[in-house]
Amino acid sequence: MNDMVKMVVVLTLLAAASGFLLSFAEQKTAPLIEMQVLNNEQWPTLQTIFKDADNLDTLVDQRFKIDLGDDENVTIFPGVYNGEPKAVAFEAKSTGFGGPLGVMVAVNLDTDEMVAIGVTVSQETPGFGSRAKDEPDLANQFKGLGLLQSFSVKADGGDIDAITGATVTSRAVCAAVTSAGETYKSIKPEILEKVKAI
Amino acid sequence: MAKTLTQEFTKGLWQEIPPFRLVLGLCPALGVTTTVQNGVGMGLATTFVLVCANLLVSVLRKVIPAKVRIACFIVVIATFVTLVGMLMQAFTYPLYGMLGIFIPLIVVNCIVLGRAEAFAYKNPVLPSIADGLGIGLGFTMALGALGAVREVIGTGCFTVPFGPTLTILSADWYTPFAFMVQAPGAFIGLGLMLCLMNLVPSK
Amino acid sequence: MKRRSFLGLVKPTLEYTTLAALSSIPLKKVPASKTATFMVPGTMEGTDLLALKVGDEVKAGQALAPIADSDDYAISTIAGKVTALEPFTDAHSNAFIAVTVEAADDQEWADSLGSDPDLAAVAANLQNGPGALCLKPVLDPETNINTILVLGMDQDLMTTAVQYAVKTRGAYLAKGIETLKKITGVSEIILVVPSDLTGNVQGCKCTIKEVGASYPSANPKLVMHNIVGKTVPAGKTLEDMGVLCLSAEAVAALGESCETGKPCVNKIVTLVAKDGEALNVQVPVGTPIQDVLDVKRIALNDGDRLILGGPMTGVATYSTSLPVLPGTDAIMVQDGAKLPEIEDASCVNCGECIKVCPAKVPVNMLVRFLENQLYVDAAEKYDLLSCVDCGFCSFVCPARIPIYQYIGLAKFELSRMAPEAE
Amino acid sequence: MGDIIVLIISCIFVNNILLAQFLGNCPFLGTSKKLETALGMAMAVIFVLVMAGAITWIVQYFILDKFKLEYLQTIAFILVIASLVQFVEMFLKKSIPGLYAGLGIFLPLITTNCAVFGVCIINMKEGYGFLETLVSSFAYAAGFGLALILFAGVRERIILARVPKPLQDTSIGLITAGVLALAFMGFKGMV
Amino acid sequence: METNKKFVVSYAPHCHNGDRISKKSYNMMLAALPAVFFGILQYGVAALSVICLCVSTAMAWELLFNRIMKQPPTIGDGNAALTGLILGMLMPPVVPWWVIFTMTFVTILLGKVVYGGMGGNPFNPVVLGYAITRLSWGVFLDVDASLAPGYIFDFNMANPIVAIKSAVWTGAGADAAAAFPPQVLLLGQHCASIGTMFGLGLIVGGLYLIVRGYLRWELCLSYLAGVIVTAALFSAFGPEGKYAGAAFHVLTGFTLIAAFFFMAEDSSTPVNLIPMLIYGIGAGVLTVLIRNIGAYPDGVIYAFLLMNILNPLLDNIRPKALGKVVENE
Repeated sequence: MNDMVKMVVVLTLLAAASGFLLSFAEQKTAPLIEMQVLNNEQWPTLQTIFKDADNLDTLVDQRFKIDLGDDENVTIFPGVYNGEPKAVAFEAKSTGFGGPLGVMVAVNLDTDEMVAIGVTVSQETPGFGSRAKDEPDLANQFKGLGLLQSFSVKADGGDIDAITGATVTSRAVCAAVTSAGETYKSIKPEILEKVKAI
Repeated sequence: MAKTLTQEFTKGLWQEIPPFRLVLGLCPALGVTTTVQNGVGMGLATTFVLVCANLLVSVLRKVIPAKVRIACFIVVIATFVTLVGMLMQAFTYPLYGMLGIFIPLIVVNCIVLGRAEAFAYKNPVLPSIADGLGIGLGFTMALGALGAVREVIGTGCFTVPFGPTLTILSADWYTPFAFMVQAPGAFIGLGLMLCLMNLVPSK
Repeated sequence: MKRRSFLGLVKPTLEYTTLAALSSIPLKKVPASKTATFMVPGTMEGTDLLALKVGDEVKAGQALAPIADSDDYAISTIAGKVTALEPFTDAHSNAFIAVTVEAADDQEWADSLGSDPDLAAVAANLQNGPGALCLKPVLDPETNINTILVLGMDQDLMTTAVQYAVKTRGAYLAKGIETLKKITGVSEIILVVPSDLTGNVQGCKCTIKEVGASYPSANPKLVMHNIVGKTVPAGKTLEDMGVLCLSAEAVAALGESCETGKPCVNKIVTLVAKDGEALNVQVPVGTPIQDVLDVKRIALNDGDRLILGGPMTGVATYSTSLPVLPGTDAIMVQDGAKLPEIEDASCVNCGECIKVCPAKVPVNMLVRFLENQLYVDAAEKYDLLSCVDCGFCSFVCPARIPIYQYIGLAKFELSRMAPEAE
Repeated sequence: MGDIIVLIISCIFVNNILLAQFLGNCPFLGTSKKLETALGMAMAVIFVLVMAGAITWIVQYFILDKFKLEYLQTIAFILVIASLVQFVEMFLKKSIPGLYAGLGIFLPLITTNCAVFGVCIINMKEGYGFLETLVSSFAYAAGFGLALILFAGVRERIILARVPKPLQDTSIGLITAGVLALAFMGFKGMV
Repeated sequence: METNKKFVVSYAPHCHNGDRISKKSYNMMLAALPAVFFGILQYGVAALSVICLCVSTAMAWELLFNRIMKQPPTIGDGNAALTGLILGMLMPPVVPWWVIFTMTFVTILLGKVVYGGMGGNPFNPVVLGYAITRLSWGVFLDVDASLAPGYIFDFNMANPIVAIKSAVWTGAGADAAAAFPPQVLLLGQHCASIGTMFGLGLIVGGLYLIVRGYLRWELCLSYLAGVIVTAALFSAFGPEGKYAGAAFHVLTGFTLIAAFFFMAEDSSTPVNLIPMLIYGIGAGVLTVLIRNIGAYPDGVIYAFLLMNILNPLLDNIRPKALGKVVENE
């Protein structure tokens, strides 16, 4: 019986200590991690797609979140052109060849046309799918197209030229942009409201 | 029988170097060694967990009842794995991104649990740390070596851990043998390295 | 020998040599030799007192039993004086005592058999006669023999000795079968002969069946399976099923012995020369092989091969002074320059052996296990014991693996292991 | 329904847990020398993984997410799996001794089988619903079992071949596993 | 019992049908000649040098490994040369020398040597070596890319199997296949690798092998049947005009060389009837599946690797041996 008590006590104490340690660590690292994510995943892309924006240096700080329901939310980065918050960028995800693939879509709030897109996270096969991130051919095709439609590669009957040898990745990008359009449609009023504050 | 601290430390670097001599920890060895940096990073993360877990298990070895020791080990290991995951996210985020699921998977790495059970639970603190450090660094070396072979042959480049990527084999005359950085290349590369290690005597 | 045919689409076959094809071959009689040697099972080690000594006088037809209190003996086919007693080990590691008898001028016969012998007398006198008539299982109360299978067909290629006996000694065969029925009390006797000899055995009062002409359909286990319709379980013998298998030549010898009252000692042997030309000779059991070879003036050189038995299952031997044994159906010599070589290659999995194996043994897998000395696994999983020892797999193997030798070794090792396990 | 089938094919073949994601290699090499052990391990993994998938899903969505404890995922999951294995072992021993005789020796190995833990994490990462989690757990485990059994078949034969000494055992096992991974790449793009 | 002569004492049987491994190798090379000759005629001296380099380097590597492992040379059995020749047949007319060097090295090392030489290999060495090389240096093994500089023919210069792949995605596979009628494919009036251009030559060679018994008809026919039936099902029940028909699939890509030459590799193929049929049909089905819905233009290589893996399990399906005791447990 004594053994039993000891076992329970030791395990409980260990688990409690572990819980405390981890919650402490979590509190300390959470803000650091958020900044890391921003800096590593979204910032490089934001830099390219908003390279002409006035607020390039401050747009990360100007970001805001919009609730999508179901505990999901999306972070919106506003881009200011000529003093006006004309465009916003946000990220949409889909699945590519080797895992998740994120696409940052910048959209003009007046015309609903895409300003630019850029691939954020990609674990695609080196040399094939990863070209989606490095080579601008695919992303450039979206420039100026209206966001509120669905996209697909030519092989599937759409208008987008796939990257040679990386059809799956190209499709994933199309899917991500299409889903970005759907998100955009549902949250546009909120975005407009929020950007007014800037 | 009693070994010096140095012996406890150095045995992990050659005689019992995982995964070559101790065939354990194959998953990370296969999964993350597409570059040297990934291999070394994974190895260091494992070393951190190994040393901390060995330390704590050794300190608590008289308190932990034998019947629930495995559960206790797992709690200890899982705590440090979570911790190392958080630290890596906070400070070396790109590396964390590359290693992905393999960081939480350190918790089921047989090397860590194996050392806790086979060594730390039976030995005093200092030898346990030496053992953990030795095995961990040996694992790091092995992963780094495998990463180097795969990266150099497969891409022609060499990523200095936490440093720049150097081009070893120039694209002018070398077309990378991309097979090596793909999944099958991992298995075959490790298999052939294991064969080479078998040709070298362990002592 | 038959080469691989151009058409490899169909399963390769080997045809038995039949007498029909060789009808012109006359039977040559080998004169009685000066010395004869008889093999008695047993070892001389640890036996100080041999019941037989050098210098003992023996009569023709007398039992030679060198070890006292033993059932093992051989029947001397000549009268004379024992000149040597030597240990001998055969290719299957069985120990024998070789008893050499020098012929006396006067060939006196022991009075042993009589015209109306009983089972014990026949068993005692004919087991070393031509064809080795072994009736021990009938005497053994533990085996319940209910069928006797008389094989009127040679089991190996190029051999026609048994067929010759069936063809020329049909009357003795009929008499032998009748005697067998009487002395053993077994009513079910099946005589198996090739199709061209069915006419020669019409006088036999038993079931007569035809055997196919392609090798190895005369193998006893295959005869049981294909002709009698009973399958011998793997690892069991015909005796375990209550079937006694006898050579037709032995049964004919029994018939002759009953007629003459003294044991028949003359064996028919097919002699195959280097060029493949064959002839049947009649020779007393125990005669040195050299005497038989002299009939055709066959000269052997270094590196040649001397085989007791046929080309598929015969045993290569090293000396021409060895005797003709009761079971020696053929003596074959091969030119050393033309021997097919054996290689230490690993199985290439071509499947030729699978095509030809009459017992459907997965030879391709079996040989891998045997090569790794995993005999128990080989027997349990890969049907080692189903093998009927025909040697066909080795004959067709393009990698030239000595499969038949592997199998023989494996069976030997297993039989050695079995008592240890108990 | 179509999605489910795609998910199954993806988990078994295209993203095979062993050959494409490198998880569970220690038991893969350890229990593949004989076909019978491979079968036992495959069954044990399927059995445990489906249960672990379901329970970790519940733990994730009803405990961790609810109380904002996502950072305890690793520790929670491994404890769930370890105690599940213990529980299954005791339950089988008492209630279904026949099954226990077959799976018993493999159950303790499963705690440190990273395929089990990995699949649970992947399920959460992909954000699968409960049904999808069940299907994906089963399919991943089936993929593990399939690869293991196929590999064991090949390996039984390799053991009999004249493999050069330094390559024997694990080394040739890894090389052969590499060819398996290569072959499974043939399924790429099928979903 | 003495004799002064020394006879050869060996185990039975004392005769042999004279067959040997090298005979099969040389017969297979003979059977490959029509297709190879035609390829060299079409593509010229470049193709000849590719073939020669493949054969010679394969033999050289084998010899080198024999030396390293201190074994007697095994190139005499012709298997290395045959492996090299078949690899050469899969090559486009122009391939850099170092690709061939590496490819034959990988083929001999991973295909044969690590498994202890011929017979031990669970995978078809040619298929394995080609798959690894294709994965790394696919562009050098691509017929279209290889033909682009310097070759001009008066027929359709696209590699059919590649041309149809992109057409299938747009739903026009059948139309694309119509550009390559069977007679064109049979008579080598299309672009393909050196040894797979001349369909008729491969068929003639294959029939020779079947007649000689060096290739099991069960394997060959079941494979072709698998391809034909699957392709026919796809074109019949798939979207209208999306998938090419059976004849196209049989006569393009590596189908024919696989049916007649890959299948004749013994070590990786089954030996019993039912396993042979399953093996062939399985490989055929997978071939067309990968071509029609997979990521690669030609599925033959992966289909064979996958079936090689299945082979040891298939081989357990076998007829009951004589007198085998079935335990009732």
